[in-house]
This record gives sequence, structure tokens and C-alpha cells, in this order.
Amino acid sequence: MSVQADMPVMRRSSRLSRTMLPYLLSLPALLVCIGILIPFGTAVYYSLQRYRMSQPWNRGMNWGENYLNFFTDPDFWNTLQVSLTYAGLTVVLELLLGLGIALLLQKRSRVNNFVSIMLLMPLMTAPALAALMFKLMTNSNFGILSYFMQLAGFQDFRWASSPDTALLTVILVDVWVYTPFIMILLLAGLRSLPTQPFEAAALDGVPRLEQFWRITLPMLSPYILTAALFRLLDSIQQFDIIYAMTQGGPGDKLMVFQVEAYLNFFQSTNVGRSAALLMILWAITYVLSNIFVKNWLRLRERARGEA
Amino acid sequence: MDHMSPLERILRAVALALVVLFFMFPIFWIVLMSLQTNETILRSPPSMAFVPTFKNYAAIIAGRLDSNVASMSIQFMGNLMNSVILSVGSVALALVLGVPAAYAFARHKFKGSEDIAFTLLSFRFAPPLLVLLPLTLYFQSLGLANTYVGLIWVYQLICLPLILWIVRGYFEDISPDIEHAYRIAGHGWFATFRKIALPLAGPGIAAAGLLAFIFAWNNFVFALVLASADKQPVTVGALAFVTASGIQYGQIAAAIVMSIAPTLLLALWAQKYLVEGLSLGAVKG
Amino acid sequence: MSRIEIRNLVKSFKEDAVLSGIDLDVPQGSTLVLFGPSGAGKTVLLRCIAGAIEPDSGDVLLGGASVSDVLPEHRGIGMAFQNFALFPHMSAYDNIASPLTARKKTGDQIRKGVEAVARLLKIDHVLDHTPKALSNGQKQRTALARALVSEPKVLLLDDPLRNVDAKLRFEMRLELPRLLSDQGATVIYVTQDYREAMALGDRIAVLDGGHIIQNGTPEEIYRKPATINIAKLFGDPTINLLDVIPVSDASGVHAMLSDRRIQLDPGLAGYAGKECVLGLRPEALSFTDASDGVPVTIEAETPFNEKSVTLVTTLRKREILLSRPSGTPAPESGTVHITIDPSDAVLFDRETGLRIDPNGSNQAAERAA
Amino acid sequence: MHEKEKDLISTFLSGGMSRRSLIKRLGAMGLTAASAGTLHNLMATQALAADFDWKKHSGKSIKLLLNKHPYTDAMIANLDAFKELTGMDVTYDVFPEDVYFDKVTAALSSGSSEYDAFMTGAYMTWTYGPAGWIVDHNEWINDPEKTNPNYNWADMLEGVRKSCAWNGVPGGELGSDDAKQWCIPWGYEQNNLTFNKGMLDKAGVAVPTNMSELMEAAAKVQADTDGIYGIGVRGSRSWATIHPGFLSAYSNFGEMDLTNDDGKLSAAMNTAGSKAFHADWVKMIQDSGAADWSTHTWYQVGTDLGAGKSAMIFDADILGYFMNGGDNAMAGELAYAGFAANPEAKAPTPNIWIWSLAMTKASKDLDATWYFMQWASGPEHALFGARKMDFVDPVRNSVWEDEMFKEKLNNGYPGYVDMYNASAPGASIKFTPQPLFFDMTTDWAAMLQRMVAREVPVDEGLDQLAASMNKQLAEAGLR
Repeated sequence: MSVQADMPVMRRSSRLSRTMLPYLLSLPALLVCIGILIPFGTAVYYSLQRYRMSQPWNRGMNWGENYLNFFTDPDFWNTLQVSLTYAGLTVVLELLLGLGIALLLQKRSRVNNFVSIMLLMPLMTAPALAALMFKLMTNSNFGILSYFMQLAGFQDFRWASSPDTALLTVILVDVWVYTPFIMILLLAGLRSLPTQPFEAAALDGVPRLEQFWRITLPMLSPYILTAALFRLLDSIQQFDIIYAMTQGGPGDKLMVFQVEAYLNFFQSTNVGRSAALLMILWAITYVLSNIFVKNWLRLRERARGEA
Repeated sequence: MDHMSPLERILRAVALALVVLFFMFPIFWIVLMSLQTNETILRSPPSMAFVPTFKNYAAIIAGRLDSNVASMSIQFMGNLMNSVILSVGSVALALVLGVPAAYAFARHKFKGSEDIAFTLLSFRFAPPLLVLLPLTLYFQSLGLANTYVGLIWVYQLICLPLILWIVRGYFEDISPDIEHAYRIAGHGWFATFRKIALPLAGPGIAAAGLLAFIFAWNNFVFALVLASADKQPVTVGALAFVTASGIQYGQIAAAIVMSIAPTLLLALWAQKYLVEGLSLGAVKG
Repeated sequence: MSRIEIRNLVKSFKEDAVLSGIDLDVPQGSTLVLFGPSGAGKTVLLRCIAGAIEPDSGDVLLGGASVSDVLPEHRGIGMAFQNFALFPHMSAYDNIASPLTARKKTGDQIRKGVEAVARLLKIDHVLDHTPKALSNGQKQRTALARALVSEPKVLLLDDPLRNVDAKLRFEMRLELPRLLSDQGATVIYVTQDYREAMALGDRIAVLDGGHIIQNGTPEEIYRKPATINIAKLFGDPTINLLDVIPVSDASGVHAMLSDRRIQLDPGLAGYAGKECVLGLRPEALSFTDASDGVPVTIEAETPFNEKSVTLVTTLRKREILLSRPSGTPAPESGTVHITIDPSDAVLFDRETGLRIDPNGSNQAAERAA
Repeated sequence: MHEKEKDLISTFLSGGMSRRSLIKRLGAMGLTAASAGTLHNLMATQALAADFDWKKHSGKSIKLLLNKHPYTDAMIANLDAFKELTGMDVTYDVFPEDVYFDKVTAALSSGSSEYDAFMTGAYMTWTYGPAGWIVDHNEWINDPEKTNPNYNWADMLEGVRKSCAWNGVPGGELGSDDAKQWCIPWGYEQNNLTFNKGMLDKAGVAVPTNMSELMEAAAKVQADTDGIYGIGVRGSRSWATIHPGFLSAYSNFGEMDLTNDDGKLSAAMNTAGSKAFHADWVKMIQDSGAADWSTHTWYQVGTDLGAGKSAMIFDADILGYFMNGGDNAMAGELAYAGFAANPEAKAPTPNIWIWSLAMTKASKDLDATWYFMQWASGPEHALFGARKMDFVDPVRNSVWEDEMFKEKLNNGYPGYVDMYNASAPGASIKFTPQPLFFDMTTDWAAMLQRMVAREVPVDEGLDQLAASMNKQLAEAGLR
């Protein structure tokens, strides 16, 4: 037997090239992202400027003035309030509905699987298009939802056109699109729960409702928290649905951060204010996403441990 | 759990039926609408009795709309094509960039890797306009305005973090020993990556890719802000359609149906991957 | 050509030192068993040798040449993993063939090589199965076949029998020595099972807390364990450990048990009056009819493998285990006497846990340092 | 062709003769006005080619940014004529109106040289001009080297022409002597009533002639006909809600958006007169407006009228024009009326929207682009659009005097010309030009929505609006 042939040549490789490998692998992705970070820096810079495109002669650094102005700006507080209300309501509604549906579908059966597949479909619909669909459905002339409302006795239900119901209408679209997302997460969580505690509780004769409160809910809580944070982060930045539905109206009823910033930029060409608004939104999401990531990492460890 | 009273059984069935009704009805109704003429749509009260017509679809496919304002041509099929190019291109690029990076993050705990990974994830949560608005001012000088390349690059903002985080989770789930075994057997790192890591993370890559495709397809604000007329995807195109068609409701409905059909079909076809991707994307990473 | 030398190898993860200065020398063609409790760093050491992990400092030499800068794929090592680490998406055949494909063998050579090793390990009938379809034993053999197929000069086996059932482990323990000696490779074999260690090793190195505590032949390890810990790890039932204070007088050195003197090696005179631990292997004790034996009370008896194990207590209620081959007669209850062969008794320093060498110098202590 | 006739027309084209005398003299020669028009058109192209070097920029290519609009369709339909005339190539991007102006802002603010010219409204130039994104077109109009002798700038309706010129001083008068011509008018719209004759007749309602009659008529006709509403006006949260019917009626009462005190601007929406008008307007929408008024933009307003869902609209006259044709359910059923909201007023004073063309400052070849501009806004293309396409309302006197065009209108759209003539003298932009135009009108629309929804009483809302406006003006250094 020839030893030479069997022993591969002991090729040397420099330590440097080995330690560099992970950097080399992630470098292209990083470069692409750094390219995207540059405009972020620009936005910070703009937010510190008095910058209205229609008045170039007035442009200049005004440092924190754009931010300071927010304190006395009722529009800003309205935007903050609308964004938080929208995010809060959608998350709560979607959580409750999503949890309910997940509990309905918990048992693996043919019907349940079919229903969960059906529920994927709203989630796969672009939110902007979903808004358009609901716009058609709530049209006062022929919209089917308007018709149902008439049948139900609300002769003059104006959906997104009325300030009283506009928020409700966009929330309805949000709920339609995103409840399935929460449902899927919670269903995954429910189905991964260990069965022993439930069997033990059943043997002890613990009523099902109590099982739910004392076992299911606590064990599911990390999933619920993750799903809630995830949605909250998206929801507070809502743009597509509201822009496609009412562009922030009627009045200032739906002036959430990104819609306000968009209109500030494109219609008023007030770049400074627009950038400052977005920076505030970014700060909110940054704090939220930090909480989210910490919680999520814990959950991931758990999921991995159980796997 | 199996012992359900008949009443509970019925209540559950009713609840389930309501859920399906709520979530499926809009899609069902929009499909019905797309098969009607303005005349039958505008009937009051609404009625299910109508002779279905494919006129609306024909008009959109032909790109010729005879509306009540004027007859005009519309590039909806072009929008559809743009959506395909942008989504496929973005996902392909995100996979090429993201999979190796995900591998690096999963396998090598190098200096700053967690920070970089978090930064990339935080893109997922940053307000898109924060980046997009300044970008409108840059795009021209970069020569990226009015190009697919520019848009595909910006779409990485959605696709890349998604791919990176889901695929990384899958790579981390592969026992390092399996890769060590292959290396020790005499294969180089690239062969190991290609023959072991990639195939084993395959389902994860598929799930992440599908999900990224759908997010890219459904994206609205990027194209709204940055895309020029001939590069606009269906999401923006369909909205613009409302004006352009001078309210031919059936045509709007047909346009919506055509815009959401690809993702819906994809969802039906690959629902297993999608569910996995969605739950892992959020929970597992 | 393929001697394995390890020089002062250090590896820590974050703040925790896993290996703190390992030196080992495995002559060509011999088998070294790396023995130690879980978490002792055995697997880490093996990975350092294979190149899967880079040590913080120190060196690994194969055939006299340092391989620190050699990538794992170029070290020419065969390795079997504790968890088998089979490629789940490949058939058993492709799994086994992978070292051959890496070496750019022709299809014919690969087929012959794989089939030969599969026949040897009796898995030739499952070659087209994927790992999922294999039983644990088949998986283990596949992993072993993969390590062996390229006839590597260095073979690292990481507790390959850990995850297989008792019957298979027993069979393999009989088969492996022949297999390894047929290969003529230099082998490092990791195990937590002392019987495996005794059966397979030309030498056994005991690793604990990042150090090699003892490195010797199986006989040495068993009869002269360097520490109480090692004594406890080897042997089943475990060694009896009794706190004693040796006494030295005109009749020699002895310890007291149930008011009877146990004669100890005269070389231990220096430890008279110190707190020690007396180690008595259960099989070194036997019942006697003679009344000068140590009086004990039988508490219970239980069959254990091919042995019968008896629990007895001394006058001061200290528990002692005796073992004898099954079927040999023994008293059933009551107060009986046992004899102790002094040459089988080992004495440990209670404070340090190190064995006290009757010949004066404290070898164990030196080794551990 | 007879030499004499040719000479006559040439004289006319070079500006040496009024149209009236031309037709008179051609008539003396036995030619009808209509055939004279054809002749004139034919001759014009000849004349164009003869007197001016149209081929100077041959081989160059320019790119346009266009809004999806009938004017655009008309221009594109005639584009080959331009290409042939000049040997230039023209490419274009067409965006629907929902996103059009955002695209313009994006393109201009980035300093893009991609587009050489684009469609715009006059209001937009109050942003684009001061921002330095567009040029003062006077430089080209007044340069005989660059502009063909038959361009006839003076032929443009004066009010319209001047509405596109501003000196850039916030509050400065439109069309003042030092004004810069920020854009070239292309087509425009007056805001008047278009109504469904049948519905009004059935309800026994006369065509309203002032605000209170309008409110009554709208309420009456709505009560009399099932499933319709009385009056369509825009209501979305956008500047576009303010400028059509609303501002036309508002200014008919002599009310202003802002007052200009020696360059210092102040909000003027909270005067007593303004509050009274707002109260009426809000009540009219509450009583007889569309249920989803607050999402209505021009196309919902138009579509509802065309589909027979509303009885009247107070919006762009050309919207009424389009709704009376095509496959609209109410095609042929609609009629037009000039509308003076103020019973005291002698005539309607419609605010106008002007679709214009402007050259981008960043364009790499402004001279070549100007060739397109003068062709697209020139008399020949205007006539082509008016006669063959739906290019209403044209901005040139000569087109309004064209018999073929008038005939087309009178046949298909009875009453349209009368409506036009009644309101044209008072038609102009009624806003104060200033860079916060969009902030002001958007806030105004939002406030209108709140008032219609009864979230805030009219006078309180207007006080709030004025205060907020004054604050913004102060912040922008305009007050």
C-alpha cells in the first residue's frame, strides 16, 4: 500500500486567511447595507436643518429646532397619538383574534389544516391592495360592506370617509391582513407546548378554562410577547394601508408618522420637518426592537432547547 | 381534549365558519366583481346574479382601456412584469448575498458578528421612508434612478434581513460535527458549504426565499417613492389604476385580482414552507 | 510516520479553560484511550487534533510535523463522532465514500473501498439507506466505516459506542480491538466507560478538569489509580473507600476495620497518624470461614452483571461491597468474616485525594503537576 | 391654391391681420369659414417650415414627464408631426395623477437631468420656481432666434398667461411686469356647474344662479330622486379640494386666502364673510353632498355625475365635458352653466387650473427642449387637439374662434361655449402665490373635512386654521 498516495499532502494555510473567511463571506451583504445606511445619515443631517425645498435661500442648520418645535406643534402630538392608537388597537385586536383562532385550530385535523391554509391568503395580499379592496367594498354606491351596514340599520355608515369610523376602517383592513400572521405564530407556539402539564391537569380534574389561564397562557406568553412586539413594530410604521385608503384623512384622523412625513416631503417639500418626524419614529422603533430582539433571542434559545 | 360536548362542537364549527367567512369573503367578492361590468356592479341592491364576463381581464391584458374619460393605454401587464423582475431579482440577490453571510454569522462567532447581525436585523424594523426620502435625492447622481438595479438594491432592505435571519437559524441548527466530519474526511470549506450546509439548510433557504419574494411583491412604499413609470410594480400600478381607468370598477377589481393572484397561488402551492418560514422568521430566526 | 504528539495544548472558551496544558504522546500504531467524565475536555482535545477547533496555544504534531497551520481536510485523519455526524442527506454508501471522493479516487476504487469496509463492519446490506433509515447500531458502524475507509494513519474515535445499546456496545467492544490493530493506525479513543477503556487501550490517559491526571496502562490505572477520583471511575461496583488513619508499630503498618487490623505496605509508614482513605476493590475481598477475618454483617445481596455483589456493614456501620463470580457459594445472612488481600489495598491522602505510593515518592502527585 | 388666398393667410399668420378680417376677406372670395380653417392649418405648417429653422436640433432627443390626461393623449397622437418637423426624437414617462406630482418633486429635487420638460400646474411652480428647478421661459419666448415668428405668444389668453407668471416674491401679483414666466399654459379648466338636466327638470328645479339657490336645488333634487345626491364637489384631504368649486365660489364673495401687507402675509380665512361662506358650503355638503365626500377627488366627482349618481357638480368644466361623452350612462344628458355664487356679483369668477408645460433647469439642452415647448403650445397643435381630440379648454384665442372647434362643442356639448364665454372674463387664479401653497390648501381641506364631520364648529375651525397658517407663515419667514 502506498503511503504517499493515501496521505494527502499536508498543505499549509495561513491563519490569517482562515480568520478572514467569515468577514469575506459577510462583506458583500455588509457593503449593500452600508450603502443603505448612508441615506440614514443624510436623514439625520436633514433633520437638523431648516430645509424647505421651495425656499432654498432659507436653508441652514437649525440644530434641534425641528425637534423643539414638535413640543408646541399640535399636528405632531396628533400624529403621535394616532400612530400609537392605531398600533395599540391593531395589536390588541389581532392578538385576541389570533389567539382565539389559534386555539380553535390547535388540534391537527384535515379541516383545521385547510382553514389555516385559507387564512394564509389575506397575509399574502399586499396591504396596499387589501386597502384598495376594502375601498371598493366600502364604496357608498355599491360596496358590499356598505350594503350590509344598511341592512343592519346603519343607513349612513361612511367607513373611511367619516372621521368617526375612518380609524375603525383602516384597523379592519389591518386586522384582515395581519391577524393570520399572529395566528400562525401562536399556533406554532401552541403546538410546540409539552403535553404533560395538560395531561396532569386533566387527571387532577382541573377545568379547561382554568387550564387555559394557568397553563396555556403562561407557557404561551413568550410567543404572545414576540408576536405582539413584532406587530407593534410594523404597525406603528403603518403606511401602505392608510396611504392607499385615505392619504391620512379625513381631517388629520389618520395622520400616522410615515404618511405625515411623506406628505411633508412631497407636498410641502419641508424636508427638515419630514426627516425629524422620521427620526422620532425611528427612535421609538429602535427602543421597541431592542426589547423585541432580547425577548426573541430568549425564545430562540428555548425553541432550540426543545428541538 | 377529545371529549367535546355536542354544543361545544357546534360552537366551534360556527366560530370556524365565521373565521373563514371573514378572511375569505373579501377575496371572493373582489373576484366576483372582476367578472362584472360597471353596470352590474353598480346595481343596488348588490346581486349575485350576473353573467360573468372576462372583458375586464381582456382589457387589462390588451392594455387598452375604454373609460368614461377617454380611451387610454395602460401598462398594467408591464407593471406585472416589473413585479416579477423586481421580486425575483431582489430575492436572487438577497440569497447570493445573504446565505453566505448567514453562514458566516452562524458558524463563526467572529468579532462584532452579533452587532453586525443585529444591525442588519434592525433594518427590518427601521421606518422605510427614513432611508427612502433621502435616497430620492441621491438616486439620480448615483445613476440608479429609473433602473431595476437601483430598486433591487433598495429592496434588499426587506429581503436581506429576512434571508439572513431565517437562514442563519437553519445553519445554526445543523450540527457543526456534520461539517467537521466532512472537512476531516478531506473536503475544503467551500465543498463543505456547498455539499453539506446548503443542502441541509435547503428547506430554510426555500422558506426564507419564498417569504422574501412575497414581501418584495407586496411592497408598496419603495416603488411608490423610487420607481419611475416603466419600472412600477403592480402594487403601485393598481393604485394608479384607480385614476387612470376613470373608475371602471370591474377593471380595478380585475387588476387587483391579477396583482394578488401570484402570491396567493404561491401561498397555496408552498404553504408548508411559508408557515414554517413565518413562524421561524419571527420566533426562531 | 503517524505518531501523535501533543505539546502543552491550551484551549478555553470565553473565560473557561477547557484544556490547560495537555501533553500527550501516542506512539505509532498504538491505541490511547482518553478517559474522563463528561465535560472533561476529551472531545475538545480530539477536535483540536483533527483541526475542527483551533487551540489557543500549544502544538499538535502528526508524524513529527506540526499541523497547526494545516486545514482539517489536509491532516489525513479519520474520525468518528460520538453523535455519528452522518450526512443526513446522503446514503450510507455516500457517507462512507466521502473521504475517498475527497481524495479524488476513481469510481471503481471508491466502490471497492466502501464495499470492503462495509463488509468488514457488516453493513453491506444497508448501503443504499439514508441515515434516517438506519438503526443506531448501523449508524454507528457507518460512522466507523467512514472513519476507516481511507485507511488513515491517525484515527480519532470520539466515544463511538456512547449512543448504541448495551448489546451492541458489548459486541463492538469485542470487535474493535481487532479492527484497530488490523488498521495499524495510531488511535486516540475517547470513552467514559472504564471497561471500554480497559479493553481497548494500550494506554489510558485520564483527563479531568483540563488536565491529564494519569497516563498509564490499563493495569496501572486499575491497580494504582492516581487519585480517589480515578479509583472511583474504574471498576464496577465501585471501589470501597474507607476513611482510615494508618497506625505504624512493631508489627508493621496497618489500618483498623471492625476492630481488626488490615496490614498495609510497610512503605506507607510515613503516613501513620494522617487522615487517609483506604481503597478496597470489591473483588479483592472475599468471605472466609476463618474467625480472624474482619467481622461484618450481611445487609443485602444483588446480582450484578456476571457477579454477585454483597453489601455488608462493619461494626461501626460502615458499608462495604464485596463481589464474587456469580454462582460461587457465600453465606446468606448474619455476621460473617471477610479477608482482605493487603496487596490490593490502595491508600489515598484524604486531603489531596492522591494515591500514596508505598515506594516513597508520590508519583501521582508528580504526574498531575 | 389661389395665390391671393395664400397671401391673405400668410398675412394673417404673420400677425398682420386680425382673424375677423381674414375670414371676412376670405368670405368675400367665396370661401366658408370652415374650409378657411383647413386651409389655414395647411398653410400654417407650410409657414412654420418656411420662416424658421425647425431642423436646427435635428437628431437630438428629449424626454418628458407627463401626467395621464387627455391632453397628453392628444399630444402623443400628434407627436409624429413634431418629429417630422424637427427631426428630433421625443420619449416620455406617463404617470397617473395620484402619484404624478410626487414623481415630479422627486425628479426635480434630485437635480435630475433625465426629464427635459414636464407637465405642471401653475400652483406647483410657486414651489418649483423659487427652488430653482425650472427656468424663466421669457428668455426663450422673447428671443426671435429661438422662437418661430408664428408662435404668437399674444394669442394666449391673457388671464391664463399671466396666471403662469410670478415674480417669486411671496404675495406678489401674478403676471406683474417683473414676473417670470415659470410655465407655458397648455390647457385649462374653469370651475362651473355641470348638471343633469333630466334630474333637475324632474324635481322642478331651475338651474341655480347663486349659492343659496344651489343649496336649495341640491337638497330638492336629492329628495326627489332616489339613490342620488345633490351636488358633487371634491373633499379629499388634499390641496385639490380647495382650488375648484370651493375657491371659485369663495372668491366670488370677494374673500381671500391671504392678505398681503407690504410683503407680510396673513391668513384671511377667518373673516366674517369667509365664515358665512364656509358655513353655507359645509351645510351644502352635509345636506346634499356625497356620502363619502371626504375621499372624493375629481374622478369620483366626475364618475358619479356620469353614472347618474349625482345631479350636479361644481367642478372643472372639462370634467363635465368628459362626462357628457364616451360610454357614460348620462352621456348627452348633461348641461353647463356659469356660476356666480354671490348674488351681488355680476359674473362668475372661476378659479382656474392650468395644465402647463415647463422646462427643467437641469435639462442638458434647453434650446432643443424649447423647440418642443413652442410646438406643443403653439397654435397648430392647439388647433389639432381642439378639433380632433379632447383638448378642452384651449388657452389660445385663435382656437376659441375656430369655427370647427366651436361647431364640435355646440353639437356635442350644447351650452358649453356659452358657459365658457360667460365666465372666461373673470377666470384667473385666485390664490395668493407663495411657497406654502400646498401646506395651506392641504390644512384647509383637512379643516373642511373636520367641519363637515361636525368635529369642530365652522368659526372655531377657521380661527384655528388661520392661527395655524399664520404660525407656519411666520416660521417660513413670510409674516
